[in-house]
Amino acid sequence: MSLLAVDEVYLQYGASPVVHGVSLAVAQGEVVALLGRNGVGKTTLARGVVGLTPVASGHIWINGIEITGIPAHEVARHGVRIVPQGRGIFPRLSVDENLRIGTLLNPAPDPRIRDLLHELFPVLGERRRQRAGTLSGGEQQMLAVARALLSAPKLLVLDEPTEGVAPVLIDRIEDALRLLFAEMRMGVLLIEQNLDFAFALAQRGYVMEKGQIVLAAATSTLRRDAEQYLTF
Amino acid sequence: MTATVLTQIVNGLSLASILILIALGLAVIFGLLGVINLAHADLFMAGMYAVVLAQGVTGNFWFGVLAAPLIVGAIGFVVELGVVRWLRARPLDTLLATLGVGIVIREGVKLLFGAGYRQVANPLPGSIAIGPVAYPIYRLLLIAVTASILAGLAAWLYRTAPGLRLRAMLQDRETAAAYGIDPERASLVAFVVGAALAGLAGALMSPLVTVGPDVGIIYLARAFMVVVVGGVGSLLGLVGGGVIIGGGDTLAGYFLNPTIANAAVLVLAVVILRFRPGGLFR
Amino acid sequence: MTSVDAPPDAPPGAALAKQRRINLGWSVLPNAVMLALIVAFPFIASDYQVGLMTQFLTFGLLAMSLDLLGDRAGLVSFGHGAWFGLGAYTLALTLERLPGVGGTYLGFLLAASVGGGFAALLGSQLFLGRQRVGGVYFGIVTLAVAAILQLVVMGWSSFTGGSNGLYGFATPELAPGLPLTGTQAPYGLAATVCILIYAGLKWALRSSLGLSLLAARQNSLRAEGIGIPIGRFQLLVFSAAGAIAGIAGALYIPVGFVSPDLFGLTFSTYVIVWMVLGGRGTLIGGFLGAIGLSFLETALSGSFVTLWLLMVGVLLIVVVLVWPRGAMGALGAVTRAIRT
Amino acid sequence: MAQSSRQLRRIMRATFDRRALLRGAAAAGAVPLAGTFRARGAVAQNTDPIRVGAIIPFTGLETHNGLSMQYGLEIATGEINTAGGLAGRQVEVIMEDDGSDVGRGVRAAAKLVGQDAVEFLNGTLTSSVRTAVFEETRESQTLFLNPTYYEGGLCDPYYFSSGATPNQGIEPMTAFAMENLGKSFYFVASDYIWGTGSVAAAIPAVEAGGGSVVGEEYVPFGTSDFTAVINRIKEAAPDVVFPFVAGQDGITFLKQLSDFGVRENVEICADSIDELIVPALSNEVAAGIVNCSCYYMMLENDANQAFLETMRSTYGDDALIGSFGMNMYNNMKLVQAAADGLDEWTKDAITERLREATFDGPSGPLTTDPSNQHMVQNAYIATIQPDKSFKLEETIENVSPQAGCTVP
Repeated sequence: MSLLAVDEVYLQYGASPVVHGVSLAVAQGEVVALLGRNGVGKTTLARGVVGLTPVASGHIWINGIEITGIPAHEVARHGVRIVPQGRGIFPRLSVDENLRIGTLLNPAPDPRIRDLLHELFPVLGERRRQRAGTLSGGEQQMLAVARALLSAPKLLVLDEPTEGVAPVLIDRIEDALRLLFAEMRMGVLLIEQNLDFAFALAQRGYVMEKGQIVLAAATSTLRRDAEQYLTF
Repeated sequence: MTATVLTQIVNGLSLASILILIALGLAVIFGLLGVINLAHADLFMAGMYAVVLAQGVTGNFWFGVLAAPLIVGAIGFVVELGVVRWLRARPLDTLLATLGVGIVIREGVKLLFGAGYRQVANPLPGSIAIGPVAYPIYRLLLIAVTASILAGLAAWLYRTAPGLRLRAMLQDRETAAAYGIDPERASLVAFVVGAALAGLAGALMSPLVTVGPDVGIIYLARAFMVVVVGGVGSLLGLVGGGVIIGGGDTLAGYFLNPTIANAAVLVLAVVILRFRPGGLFR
Repeated sequence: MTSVDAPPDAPPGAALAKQRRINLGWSVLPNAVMLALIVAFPFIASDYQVGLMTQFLTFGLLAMSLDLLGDRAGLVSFGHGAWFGLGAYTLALTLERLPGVGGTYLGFLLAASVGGGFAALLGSQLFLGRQRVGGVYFGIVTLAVAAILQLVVMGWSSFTGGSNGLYGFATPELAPGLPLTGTQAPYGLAATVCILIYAGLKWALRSSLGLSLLAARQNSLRAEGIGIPIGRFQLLVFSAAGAIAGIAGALYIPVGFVSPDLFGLTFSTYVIVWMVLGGRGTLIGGFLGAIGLSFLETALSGSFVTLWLLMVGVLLIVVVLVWPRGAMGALGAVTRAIRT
Repeated sequence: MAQSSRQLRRIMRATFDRRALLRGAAAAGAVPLAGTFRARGAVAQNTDPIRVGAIIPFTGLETHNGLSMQYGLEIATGEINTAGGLAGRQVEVIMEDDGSDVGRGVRAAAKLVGQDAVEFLNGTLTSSVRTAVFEETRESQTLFLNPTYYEGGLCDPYYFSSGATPNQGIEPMTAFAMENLGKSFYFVASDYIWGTGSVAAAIPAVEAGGGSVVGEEYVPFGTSDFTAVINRIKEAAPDVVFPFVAGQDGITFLKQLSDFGVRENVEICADSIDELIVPALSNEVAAGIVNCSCYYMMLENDANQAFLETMRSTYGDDALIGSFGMNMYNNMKLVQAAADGLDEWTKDAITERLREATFDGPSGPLTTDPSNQHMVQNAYIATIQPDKSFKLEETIENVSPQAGCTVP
């Protein structure tokens, strides 16, 4: 049984349909990439998975429990977290308070994870009293990731974690994520346009086009075949 | 002369604390939910009638002060669930609907209690000497109580998990929801707390003014000025707004005739809004 | 800070924009019925009712101007009654000094200019700055401005008559020998002005300027992006609404007195209630709301008093919640149902 | 409900019933209005009830007076109808709410006169509404009886007032105060016609009696904080504060005077604090206030006892009535006295007889002063006791009204 199972899901943005009958799965401990050009429905699908966009038809399961149609804050209780596009940090809360949001559902985070996060993202410790909005783009991304991981998710949805991040920092984030994914063994759905980044982390992936999955394969295959779908 | 100056300072402080107290509930609901609650004045009035009711049953003013936030908070609960919730992202509609809520509360109180005035006696008559000035005990107490409520509210907002949830929800509803914060519940909590504060303010003000169904209206415009002059969404702004309006009123009231003083403070508020629409303390 | 929120079932002014396409008979019919009713009213109603109707027509015009402001500029004024008061006082003060035909026309002209000019002055401060003052803040500013004007009128009694109001000024005269006394002449004037302003507004809103206004109102961000000066649009609409409110106030003068109550929060609240219950975004909705509710109130308040206000409150909540387009929206739904 | 549907039917009927030009006819000097309709069909309509229009503030600033005025009106109407009505016709009362607002007050008057064709108006409370309605009734020559004490200045052949003029309330009060409380006065008044008019009447009264005025001050409606005023009072150190602050502001003022300890050195006298107001005051605030009024519930006379008994059995033991409510009653009873022995009701006959009407009721003897058509009546000075009861200190009998004008 997979951790996340999406079955024939249709999603709409307002009145216009965006995702048409997508099915995919993520197993525990697996990093799965979701690739595709701008506007093919990746973010809408991610929002659908975490309950922020209502599912028009189809089903979504977490660990065999159907979560279709329940509100986001209850989906969160099933261990699903999202690092949304544009990071979704709370700019007027302090860095520390942002991290505390992560522990609302997991009041006693694993001290090992906590230490690891501090080690990987020392800047968050240095600036803990600062308003999160004053951090740089990359630092905000680190904060968003750290916040999500502190809550010990079973499924982590990462929506374009490299978007707007300086190239030097992208490498650091990539290294940190690899370490954390290995340590925490959760399922990850990684939405990316940065193919190198995605291929470095994911074991397999899906390619979307016009709201549908057009290719599903292991990373090695994707490296070879994805070109035709993913040239920008 | 020093006595006069001292009196004016205490007067200004007293009026500022009263205005802050009255505007608190409005500021909480405006700041946390972005909702202009035009029923605020009538929730405030309902707090006074809660005292009338509790005092009638128990004979004790302080029971009324305890009962008012509970009763008015309960009204807020109903209003949020029944009205405000359905008008999210339609601020002007919320404004209009809460205007209706205010009318219903006011006329409801008239039906229940009659249109006549009610009396609430000063529970702490007498004065305390501050240097050369004797000042009413109850007013001094109000300054202290307002300061404590402010401190309590700040602690709740900035030091507790529910406060954190509220502030997160205020900034980004969706991400907050994705982290397990129920935005509907947080909104409900914010509205009920705002309403309860309005009720508490009414209860505490009841010995100072005339208790009648139309009493709230007098304060509505003033409370708005305090909130927007200081800056919406910040307790510091609220304090600043209260001090500016209250101090301005006391100062103008000392030098000018009351009608002109009244107009002068309103003009000041409009000018501040014109040049700093976000408020002075943001 | 301009808050743009429309009732969810239809974008503002949509009815207007669509109307051109819809078969002509259906859009003309309600207007024709209204016109016929207004013309026929003095022949079927008692003098008392015609006198009352004259006042209510002025209220209707006031509500119409508030609707214009709300629909085309996204602004709700909580002190709109003050502009009505400005118009009424302007005409009364003019007639006090210059009785007769000249004073009448000068007074009406001044009433429109004072209403429009004051709105323009205030609007230039609120809308043209770096940060526009809009949404609820505009509401609060107008609330304060009305309160200030009321204090001025009450305080400056040598000029305005103070809390007493003004009485005994000369009767306005439309032409030598045609004074606005009795009930028929004031009614005729008020009705004519209302019809002309309504027709004029309808025409103006369908012009290219009106359509750009609509575009600006519907998507202020995008409009600003393509260089539509929203602040100037809001200023224009606010000035027009102020001028119309001023004219409405001047038309109130045949009642024979003016009082500072016109600047009060209660009166301004009533204007909002008329507009909302009548139906926002239709111009005619607020107009009919003012007339209908005022008549109902006059008929019922003697016996209901408290219950009447309670009902108004409940109705306000219900309409905003479930029928944001008010009575006109309901009427529209009914006509659509009949047609299909 | 029944009443409202009746009213609706009446409106429907009136819609198709063209009447003579209202104000146009009056302006042209035609026969007075309300009478016209009746007189025309007099023979056939002789048994129709006489309609009386009442203008009462049931909402707005003066809401708290509404019920008291309704009680007085209805009790009088009941008594009149039991006694056979006016000139053989029953009385039907139509009440309108003026919302304490001038525009609505005038509309109410227009409806009562123009649509309901009432024979006379009884009511109005705030001076602004009274003045506006007076302007209307003077033009339409409608009989109008005012129940409220006020600053005076309204005189017209068709206008009568049982409300006290300044010399019937303010002057006895200042005279009593100068004799018993002290000679220096501080006036605080609402910034409108009643407040300013009352102070204007009080100042010469104080000065004529050898007293001094150390301060006068006018506050806008809706004043809720009087600390600045109270400071000035403390600095001026008067013997007596005499407030003319209307509505709830007035009560707030008294509360705050007590809070700030002003009452320790300063006496308060008033002309507007009766049994209707004291429930809004705590015992500490109320005790010791001296007030002059033309009626109190505590007056010990048979008519008053009978009246209170009727009121309590009809409206409950908590029912209260103040001087405005009592004058609504008095106005009706004066009309009854005027109609006594009259075969046929006509406005001019009644008006003529009202000029000589007398009535000895709960508030003592009332006689019309024909020069200004206000009432010669008693003024009662009373002190509020620690338990908020009123103790009668002095009765000044049969004070002639000085309305500041005479009937043309």
